[in-house]
Order: sequence, then structure tokens, then C-alpha cells
Amino acid sequence: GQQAEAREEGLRRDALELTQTLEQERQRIGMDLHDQTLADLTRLLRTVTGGAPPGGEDLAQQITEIIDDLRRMIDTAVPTLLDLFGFAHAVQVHLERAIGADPIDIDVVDLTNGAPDRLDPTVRTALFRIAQEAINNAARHSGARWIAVRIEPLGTSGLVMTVRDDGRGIPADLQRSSGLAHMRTRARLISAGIDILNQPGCTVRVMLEHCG
Amino acid sequence: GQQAEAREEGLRRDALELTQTLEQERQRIGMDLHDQTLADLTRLLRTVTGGAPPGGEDLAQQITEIIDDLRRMIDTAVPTLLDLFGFAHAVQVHLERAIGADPIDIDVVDLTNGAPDRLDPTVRTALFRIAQEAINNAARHSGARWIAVRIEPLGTSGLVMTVRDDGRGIPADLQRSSGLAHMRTRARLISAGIDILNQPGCTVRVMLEHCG
Amino acid sequence: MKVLIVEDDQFHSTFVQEALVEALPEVTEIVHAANGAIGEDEARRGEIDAIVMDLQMDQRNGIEAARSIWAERPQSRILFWSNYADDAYLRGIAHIVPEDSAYGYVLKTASRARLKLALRAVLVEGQIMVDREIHRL
Ligand SMILES: Nc1ncnc2c1ncn2[C@@H]1O[C@H](COP(=O)(O)OP(=O)(O)OP(=O)(O)O)[C@@H](O)[C@H]1O
Ligand SMILES: Nc1ncnc2c1ncn2[C@@H]1O[C@H](COP(=O)(O)OP(=O)(O)OP(=O)(O)O)[C@@H](O)[C@H]1O
Ligand SMILES: [K+]
Ligand SMILES: [Mg+2]
Ligand SMILES: [Mg+2]
Ligand SMILES: [Mg+2]
Repeated sequence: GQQAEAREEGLRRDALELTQTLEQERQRIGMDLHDQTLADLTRLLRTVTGGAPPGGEDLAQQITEIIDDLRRMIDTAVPTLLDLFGFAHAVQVHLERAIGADPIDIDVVDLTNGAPDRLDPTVRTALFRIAQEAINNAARHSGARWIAVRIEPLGTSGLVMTVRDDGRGIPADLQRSSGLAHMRTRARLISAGIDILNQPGCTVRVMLEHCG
Repeated sequence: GQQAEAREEGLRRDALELTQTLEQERQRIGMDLHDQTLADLTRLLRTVTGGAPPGGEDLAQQITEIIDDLRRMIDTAVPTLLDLFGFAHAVQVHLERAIGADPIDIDVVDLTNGAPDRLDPTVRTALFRIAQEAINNAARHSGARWIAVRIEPLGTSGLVMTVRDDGRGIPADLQRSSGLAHMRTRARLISAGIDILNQPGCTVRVMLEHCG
Repeated sequence: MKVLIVEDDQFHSTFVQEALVEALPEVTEIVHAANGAIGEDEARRGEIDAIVMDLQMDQRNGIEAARSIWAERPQSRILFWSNYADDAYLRGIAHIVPEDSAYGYVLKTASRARLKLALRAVLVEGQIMVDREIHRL
């Protein structure tokens, strides 16, 4: 009784935090558009109407930069890659972008013949968001030489996703942990098990019992 | 025991649906940007690099239009009004927009001297989203002659928000109900009570026991 | 005459400053603030009553800053300078302006000539002036 109530209260609080983060992400996009794209376009307008309008090549260069920035913004806002090319490809692309120019080996393997793409779309999106955050953490915090994502069967109808790195592992004293908390909440919302372990680099493992 | 578990399971499912809706809203913004702003900019780039680049004035005109569209998108995507001017004003503006040119009387009253703006921001955002959905429903489905929003004190430290209309009320047989469900989930996540009643027009009432 | 520019974008801030220098020869000192919190402090410290104010800024936005500036010095003249063309922002500002105060609202895309007009009308002449591009959504 009491234990179940405490669990429910915990879930309520975690889910509230997650929705707030989603609201903030949306707000972030609006702010970025406002502060970046809109500001860039205003600048462009000023140079076009100013005393010494730039030549065609210069202009083309400026417009191209605005387009590139906007594309980046859109890509982070929308998991279109996921819709267009499926889970493994979207994870691969996210991982490549996350490491940028750093000399880190990466590997993405799907041994389930596309099981994530047969999940309910809501569940698949949640799983993808967990993968994104685990990858971001590995790329930003671990100092790893390699980062690998594996999708494997679990029992007859489940799947396991692991995101592993060979870096320094999660330290005992954390300054912040909302990324880690959101991974746990998302896993809980899709009734998946989740382990976040140092062995000794960091491993995030998500277990879904029944798929599709 | 069992009852609490069923409740927890219900909460889990509802919260998951809500997060999915938030993901989709974000995706929508991304798609609008992609289909409109990005497409416009690409066209602009083409005319600039094309055989007969347009004159300064023509160019300025095109850039101005892109800016205007982008502004509109940002304004509708982001609840900046809430941040800048507070709850009552943001609700007023949302209500005005929701009814559009329809001949519906509207009224927004805050009898708490700004209590919603003293809430935790997470709670305030959730309350605002509930108001938005209740207003959208009243404007779209009720056929009402008037829609009123009231914010009043509750006990010594709480508040009640009601969104009322004098329309046809919610019918018994519903085709869909995710908007109603999300209102309930959001209320639950902020530990607020919520009633959705026909009396005989529709009233949505949210009760927050402790504020600030 | 002292003028305070509260604006977090360097490019826009320089643009306003240039327009100020060209349009208002009576200006003897221009102070910059990169967000609303600093803007409030500068207005108070320098007793500056002529202000150009951005809306969207981290660390206290332009509306919060204007509210507290007006609470302390209701005679302050504030020209808001914004990227929001929606009239809901303008009406929000109209709610918080103290009686008899001068204010204006100009879009960042306004031409230099138009900005100069607004600077003179609001900051020097104490008029209320609103960009005609503001529209209802
Ligand atoms: N793969 C990893 N390797 C090493 N340290 C990690 C790893 N993942 C997380 N950490 C540590 O755990 C901390 C908490 O991670 P978390 O994702 O919650 O926060 P964050 O990444 O710092 O911020 P954000 O809220 O943007 O995710 C990190 O700041 C980092 O110190
Ligand atoms: N104020 C109201 N007056 C009359 N009928 C209403 C009112 N609010 C809701 N309804 C009825 O309840 C139904 C369910 O509302 P709900 O918000 O869940 O869905 P919706 O508004 O149709 O779609 P959406 O998912 O976009 O919100 C509506 O389709 C409408 O028939
Ligand atoms: K602004
Ligand atoms: Mg993180
Ligand atoms: Mg609805
Ligand atoms: Mg700004």
C-alpha cells in the first residue's frame, strides 16, 4: 500500500520533470530561431538595404550559412531521420554528429533485423531519446576511445539496446543528473528495464520484454 | 496494493501519451520550418546565384517576407507571452485568438492578484497548457455565446481556475478524447484536482491546494 | 542627455548606438547593458530616464526590467525594440506603462530612418510611438 503510493508519487514527479524538459526544448527552439535565424536575417536585410550592398557571391555565402544553421536546428528538433531511415541509421547519424571531429571509433550494430522499427512509434521515440542522451553523455563526458551501440534480441520477443564507451565512467559525486534521470523516466514510461553501469567505462542498457 | 498498482500503471500510460504529444508538437515546428522557412531561403539563394539576380529592393522585399513568416511561427510556437507578461495576459491573448472572428463574448478575470505567476514555473506552464486546451475546446466544439476564465483564491494558500462556456456541453459519446485526457494527466502531474463538468455548458475547473 | 541601451546582441546594439548619434545631437552619454538585470542597475545608478530596451534577453527580460524601472521612476521614457511583430506584445506593454509615461515600440527590421524618428519622438519629445508594422495574428 504505502510502498506503491510512494512509487506512484515518484513517478508523478519524474514524469512532470520530463514534460517540463520537453516544454523547455520547444522553447529553446523558439529562442534559437529568434536569437539566431531571425537576427541573421535582419542583419542580411540591413546589408541589402544599406549604403554598400554586397555582391552576389557574398550574399550567397551569407544565405548559405543561415540555411546551414537552420538545418542543424531542424535536425535536432525533428527525428525525421528516424522516420525516414529507421532506428539504426538515425542512431548512427546521431553518433557521428555527437563525436564531431574527435578521434573516437564508433560502431552501431543491429542484430535484430530492425526490431526497434517494429515497436509502437511512441515506444520507439522514447528508446531513441534514451539512445541520444546516452550517446551525448559518452561523447561529452567520457573521454572514450570508442563508443558502441548494439541492439540484440532478448528472449523470444524482446530486445536489448546497449550504449557503451571505454571512458572514465560516471564519477561518484555528480554535479547534475537530469539527463540520467530522464533516461530512467523514459524507460519507466515504456515499461523497460534500464541499467546505467560503470564496467569500467559507462554502459547504458535498456531491456524491453515484449516488442511489437 | 492492487488498486495502487493499477493507478500507477494508469499514470504511466497517461504520462507516456502526454510526452508523445509534446514530441509531436516539437516535430510540427520542425516541419513548418522545413517546409516554409528553409524552402523560402533556398529559393532566395537560387535567385541570388541565378542568371538574373534581383535588385536590392526586390531582395529586401523577399527577405522581409521570410522574416514575417518566421516571426509568426515563433510567436505561435513559444509561450514567450507567458514569460514576458504573465498568466492572465497570456490566457487573454490565447482566448482572443481561439475565437477569431466568431461573435463570442469573452472575459478573463484574475481575483488573486497574480497568484499563477507566483507558482513554480513548471506548475504554471502545466496550468497554462490546461487553460489553452480548455479554451480551444470551448472555441471549437461548444457553439457557446460566451467563454469565461476565472482565477480565484482557494482557502488560504490555493487557487482555482475555471474555464466556462454556455455551449452545448460535452456529448456522451465521444469520438476522441486525448485533449481531455491530457488535461487530466497534466493536473495529476502537478497534484491538482480537476473537474470537467456539463452544467449545462462545459466547465473545466482546476484546483491547486498550495501555491508558491 | 544620457541614454541607456539594453540589448544582448552586439550587432543590434551598435546599430542603435549609431542611429542615436545621428538622430539626437543632444545625447552626451550612451550606456550599454547586455541584459535586463544590468540594465536595471545602470538605470538606477546613472538616474537615466531615456532607455532603448530589447525584449528577449537571458537574465531578466526587457519587460521585467521595464516594470522595475517604471516602479522606481515612472517618468522614464522607454523605446522597446523588438523582433516580435505580434500586437499581443504591444498590448502587454500598454498594461504595464504608468500613466503619462512615454513609450514606443519599434521592430528591429525598421529602417534606420524610422528608428531615428522613433528615438526622437519617444526619448526627446516624450511621445507614444508605435511601429505601424505591428499586426494582429
Ligand atoms: N558516459 C559517461 N562517461 C563519463 N561520465 C558520464 C557519462 N555519462 C554521464 N556522466 C557523468 O554524469 C553526469 C550526469 O549526466 P547527465 O546526463 O545527467 O547530465 P549532463 O550530461 O552533465 O547534463 P544534461 O542535463 O545536459 O544531460 C555528467 O555530468 C557526467 O559527469
Ligand atoms: N467545451 C466543450 N463543449 C462541447 N463539447 C466539447 C467541449 N470540450 C470538448 N468537447 C467534446 O469532447 C470531445 C473530446 O475533446 P478533446 O479535447 O479530447 O478532443 P478534440 O478537441 O476533438 O481533439 P484534440 O485532440 O485536438 O483536443 C470533442 O471532440 C468534443 O466533441
Ligand atoms: K527582442
Ligand atoms: Mg547528459
Ligand atoms: Mg481538444
Ligand atoms: Mg535579445
